[in-house]
Amino acid sequence: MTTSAFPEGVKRCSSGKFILWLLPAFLVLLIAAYAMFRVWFYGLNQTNMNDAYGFAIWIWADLAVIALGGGAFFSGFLAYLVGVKKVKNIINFAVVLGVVCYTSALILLGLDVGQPLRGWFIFWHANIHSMLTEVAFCLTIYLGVLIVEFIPVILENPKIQKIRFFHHLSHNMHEIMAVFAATGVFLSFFHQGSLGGVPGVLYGRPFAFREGLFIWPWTFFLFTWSAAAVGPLFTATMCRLTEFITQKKLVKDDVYELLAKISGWMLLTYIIAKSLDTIYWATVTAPARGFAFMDFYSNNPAYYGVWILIAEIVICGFLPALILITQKGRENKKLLFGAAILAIIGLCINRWVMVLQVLAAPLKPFQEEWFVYSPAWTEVITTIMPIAYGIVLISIAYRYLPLFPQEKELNP
Amino acid sequence: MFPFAYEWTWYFGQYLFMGAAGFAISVVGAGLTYCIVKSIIDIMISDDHAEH
Amino acid sequence: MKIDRRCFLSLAGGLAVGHLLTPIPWKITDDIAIWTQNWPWTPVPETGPVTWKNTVCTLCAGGCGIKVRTIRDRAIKIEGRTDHPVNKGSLCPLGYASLQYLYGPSRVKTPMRRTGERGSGQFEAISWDEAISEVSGKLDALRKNGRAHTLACISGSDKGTVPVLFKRFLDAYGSPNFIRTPSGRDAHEIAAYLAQGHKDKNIGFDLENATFILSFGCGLLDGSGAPGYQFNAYSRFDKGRTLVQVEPRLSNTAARAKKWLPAKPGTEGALALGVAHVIVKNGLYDADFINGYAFGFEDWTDEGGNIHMGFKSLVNEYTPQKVSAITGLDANAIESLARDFARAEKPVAVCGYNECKPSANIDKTLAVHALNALVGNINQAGGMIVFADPEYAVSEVRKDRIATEGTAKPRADMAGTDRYPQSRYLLDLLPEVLMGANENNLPVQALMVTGANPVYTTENSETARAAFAKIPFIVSFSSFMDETAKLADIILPDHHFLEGYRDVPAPDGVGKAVTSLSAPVVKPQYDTRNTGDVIIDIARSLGGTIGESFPWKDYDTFLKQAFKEHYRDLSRNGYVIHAEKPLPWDRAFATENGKYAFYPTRRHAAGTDDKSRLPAYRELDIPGDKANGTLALIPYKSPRIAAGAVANPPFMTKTIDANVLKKEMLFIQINPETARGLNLRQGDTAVIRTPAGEARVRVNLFDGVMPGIVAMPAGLGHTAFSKFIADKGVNVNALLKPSADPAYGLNAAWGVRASLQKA
Amino acid sequence: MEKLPSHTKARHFGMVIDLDKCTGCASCMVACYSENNVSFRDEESIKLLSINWIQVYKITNGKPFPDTEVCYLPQPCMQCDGKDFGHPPCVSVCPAVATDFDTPTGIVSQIPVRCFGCRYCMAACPYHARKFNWWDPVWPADMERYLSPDVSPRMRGVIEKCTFCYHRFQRARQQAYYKGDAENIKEADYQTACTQACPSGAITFGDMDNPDHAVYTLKKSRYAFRLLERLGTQPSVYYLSTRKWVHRACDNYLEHEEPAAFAGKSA
Repeated sequence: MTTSAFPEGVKRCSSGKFILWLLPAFLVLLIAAYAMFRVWFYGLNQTNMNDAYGFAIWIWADLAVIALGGGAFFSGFLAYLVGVKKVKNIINFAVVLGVVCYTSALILLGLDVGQPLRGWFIFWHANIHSMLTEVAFCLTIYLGVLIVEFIPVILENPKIQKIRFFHHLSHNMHEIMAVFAATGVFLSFFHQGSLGGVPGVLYGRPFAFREGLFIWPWTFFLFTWSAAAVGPLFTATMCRLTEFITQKKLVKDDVYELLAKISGWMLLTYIIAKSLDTIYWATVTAPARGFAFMDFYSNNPAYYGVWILIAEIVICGFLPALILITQKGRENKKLLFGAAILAIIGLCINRWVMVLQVLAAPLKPFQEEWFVYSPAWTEVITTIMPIAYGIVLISIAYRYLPLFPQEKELNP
Repeated sequence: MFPFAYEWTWYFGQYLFMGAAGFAISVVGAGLTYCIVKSIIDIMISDDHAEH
Repeated sequence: MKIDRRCFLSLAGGLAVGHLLTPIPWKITDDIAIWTQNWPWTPVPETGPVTWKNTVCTLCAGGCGIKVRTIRDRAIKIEGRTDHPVNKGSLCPLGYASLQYLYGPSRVKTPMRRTGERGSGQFEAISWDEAISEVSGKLDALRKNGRAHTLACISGSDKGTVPVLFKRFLDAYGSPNFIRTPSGRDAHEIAAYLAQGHKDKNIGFDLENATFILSFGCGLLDGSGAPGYQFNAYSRFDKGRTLVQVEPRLSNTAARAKKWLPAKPGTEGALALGVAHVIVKNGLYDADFINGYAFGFEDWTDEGGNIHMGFKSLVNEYTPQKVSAITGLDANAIESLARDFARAEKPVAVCGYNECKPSANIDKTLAVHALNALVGNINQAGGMIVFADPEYAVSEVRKDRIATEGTAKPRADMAGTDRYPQSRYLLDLLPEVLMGANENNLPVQALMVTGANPVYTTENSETARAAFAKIPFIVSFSSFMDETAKLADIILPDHHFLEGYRDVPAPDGVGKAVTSLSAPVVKPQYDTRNTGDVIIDIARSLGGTIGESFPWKDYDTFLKQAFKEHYRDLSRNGYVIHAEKPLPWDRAFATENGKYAFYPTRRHAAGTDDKSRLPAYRELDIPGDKANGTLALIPYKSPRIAAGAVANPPFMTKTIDANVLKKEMLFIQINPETARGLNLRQGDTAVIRTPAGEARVRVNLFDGVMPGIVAMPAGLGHTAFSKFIADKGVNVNALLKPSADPAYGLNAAWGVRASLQKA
Repeated sequence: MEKLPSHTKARHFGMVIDLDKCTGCASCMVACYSENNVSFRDEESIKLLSINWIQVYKITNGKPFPDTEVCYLPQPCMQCDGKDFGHPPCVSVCPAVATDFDTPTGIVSQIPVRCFGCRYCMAACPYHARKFNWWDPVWPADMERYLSPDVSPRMRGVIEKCTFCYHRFQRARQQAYYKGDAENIKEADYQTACTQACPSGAITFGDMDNPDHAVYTLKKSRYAFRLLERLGTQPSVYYLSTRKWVHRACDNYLEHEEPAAFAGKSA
């Protein structure tokens, strides 16, 4: 009997249908590849970035996908270190999602630097004082860890399992997964944090600058905390989306509810901390530099003014947090995932504000105008690319790997 | 990254940072090596079983 | 062992992993990084021994001494020469950027002959022999046809040996039509003639020693005139020295002035008279000068017994109140200005030379000269200085019959004719004359252009372009592909000033009798020749008396001979001061009675009464009718935009603010109040219309512009040179229109009526 | 950052720019382009893509005609000392040590060949003093011939900025060494290109710790201030102006606050 390439006991669609499904994603990847070629070959003049917007949509996307990919480390932390068994039902998916997010982030970073061919100077000539160095080291090593976490999942493909070495290897790796997960948590803590440190240490930019603890500004901790809070929600939402697309139940509801409960409390504590941080910044940090709170929210050409802050903290912060910490909110799946989506949007707004609005705000009083930027097509398509790439990788992983231990049971 | 790069300074932060990075790499590397070696041993043990 | 798929994959995997253990990938990574640090298309400048060479910048008439850092025949950097008497180290951005012209894309690299349509910019390279024989062939034919007088030469200056060679050439050839491009010098020359009896002398202002500079619209710090000299004088401004700027727009000069007096444009003369009124009324004038060395201050009686009005009586009516009503300035401000001016140790009033648009208003210029006379600050340190250029040791030109007849003919631009007897050059009138004539009796059949770019700089430039295009044969001596060269039939490219010798006469407005020498710093980069040599060659190949008039081996020989004993100092120091002290008052004036004429008896006036001779204030109407043009367009000079014959080099264009030029659109400046009335907002696109033309512009709101005024930067809107300046913005000259002074023919308009409409 | 080697004399170079003297002529900008091989393109009007090591801004007092006043503000890299003398905003963020604070001179260096173009320093600098090479530099016609061998042309994809003409300091030090007294660098021996170029003498440059240098006294003027001083960047560039509105325009103040030079006075 020939072994099926599919995981044992599950049904998968026909190859034709599968390829058809992947086609649009491949198309996006193709255009993105062309955009990448243009950027690498002709240089960053192919983007709409400028000397005011040295960081633009790519860096925002980087920060956002890394934060959302934080689901992997936090689920790993819960599953392997805290020992929350239920989380193991979604951990494989979280790892795949993490791989997608982190590789995308690295590709975007590779696009974003002016001299990618000597990008490795960040390691070789590392300046350990730079938050970006910390990001680069932790990010790269953590991606390694993620791949190490992903390997045993790959090895569980029935065809690969037939090879005895891989069979043993996957078993052995599962055995010591906690060690990898712990390292991952350690690395993630630092790179999620140092991504927050990236804007937070900019004491020339009063909109971003925050006081902090030792060398770490408060944004360091806020970023880690928010990634840990929203990451699992993103994992859950993506999982739900996979269920919707495959028209199958893949994970039991109690897993979602558990994740939602943990995330809800994390989110609530985060948003309280964020509010306190904002109040302190608005009343102490910024005024000490001659800025009134509303200076940062007036005359903005994007017209959103202070609403962006309200959206981030109230609508996409407190509101989903309050929904998620109540049992009724979690039991109603529409409310649960509605809240999750709000929280994800809130996180993206936060990263947006901490990257783009920081650069948009005028600094010199004689330069009253905000800096305006709209991304070029090359930037937009490469920013969309991770989605297409995610669709491809997750689809393949789902098709060939036993991502969901409960799938067989839920779909007899 | 290494003391022979000229921007290196003999400074506590360098040890801390590079030490932490090295530690993380070592842990992951050691873990991987352990898994691979153990898998090879496992194969050899199960082969022994098969022979007897 | 059978090589199956599994074995193959293992092998490949093993190789991939094993490869990482070798130095190969790491070496490649490193090499790629090193490659990015040494990209072959990123230049690596060659090093070598450094030398500094002194010379003089001639990109404008400012005559700044410069030193050039050179490495192996490469000019690397230009800096101001601190030991040069004109600029003492100060240098404008154009000077700093002039290396970009030496090596830049707008250089004409060989002699060229037009091949395409006129103005199409299509040329073929030809040899120097071919070019010279073609030019002399054409000129010879013209002369033989009895039309020698229809050769004209337009030159940026009539001073210095090269313009002198051109004048000499026209003399020997038989044409009166040597034409200097219009400048502030025109009005000063006439005022100096009328008040002091001088012809062809320089009027300068000793800004370095003046303690109170009252500037009637001079762009002293706007990069016009002699920028290095002016900037340097300003740099020595310590406490107790004052600059007052009269101008309708808050220019760079006005911004740095102690006081900015935004008088209505065209009323500066009235202000000068108002100041004179206060000075006279309060007896603050220099009685010594007035009583001993002046004429026509008091009322006077002529030989026929007729009583004439004196300057004192004239200014009597210009009370501060009246002047306030004319100029829009506060009466008290005028009163205190006059007192401060008269009481200052070394007050000097300046006008004309470096205004962006030198309106040749004779009344204003006479009034300003009179102010200096009133305070006795003529030919004094810190005052208005009159001095002559050194005389060149040149033999008489030899003229044959054609030459004698031709030079006696009336000039094509009507200067010196009965209509405008006291004017010397009237280029502004030429386009209309040319447009009015038919092809056959066009008064200019051949045109030589040197050191000028009249197709761009002449007001109403589109008409000028069409008029010049009618001339059958145009020869340009430009080093650069400027608008005029682009229109020419033959281009005989001159060296860049860093490649050849050239004397640099005292810049207009500088209160020093200094001549400098521009000397080669690098070898000629291209197949260009010194224009002096070329004109000698053309004369030689024409032969006859023309050839005989040019007996020198080459230009350098001529230069040496012309300067006689001065040449040694000139070549050793790079400059020579040929008159240390200006003439004292008893010898200073060449009028009939040897006195300074407050009443210019010689004035060729439209009327016969006293007031038409005296510098009374006359309201001047500018071109255009008030009904359609409710606004007035004035050009303004920015120190970051070269507005003369030479366009901006790339470096200067790089310094232009984004609210002056953005992409291809130029911004006009208007007052926010004016904008409200026109429903215009910052950055809006609008169409400006004047009697000369219309253009699309963008709007920059600036409180420093007088309401009702539209200020447009001069020097943009080029159509030639290179892509670094061409097709950027609008040429303000295309919108301006000259308006001739009835007695002198000079362009007296300070602006043009304009309308502005949202696009 | 590090301790000074014992044989090196500590200097602290700085600049004082008299805003009441600057005419906005841009000679400093052009001299700087020329001195430092700054590249240019045919389109330079988008200022956020234009490389300028020193940029002259035009600011107005906002009053209507005829009370309007204009001030020109030349702004090079501020060569910030930063926090604790040695941590300018840009230096501590550079991941690859492509920019550093030079303790013996107080100058913030920039090594384009080390820089890999992450632009973090650009985001960190509140003065927009750091410029990115969005394009490969191209010198048209024969313009490569005027390039100075003292300053390497930069390649695409890296940051560049004002270095206070550090190569001139090196040259001055070398000459002093040849003369036998390596530490004896006089004020006139080391001047930046923009200082020399300023035709109206608005810029003064020198060692701010040396009482013989003009900047030593000038920066102590009551009317001296620094751009965005309240951010704590500790710039080495001082400005002078007797006009209160200029002070107000160069830093951020809450409504009730007054610039230091005018505090407690109604000027």
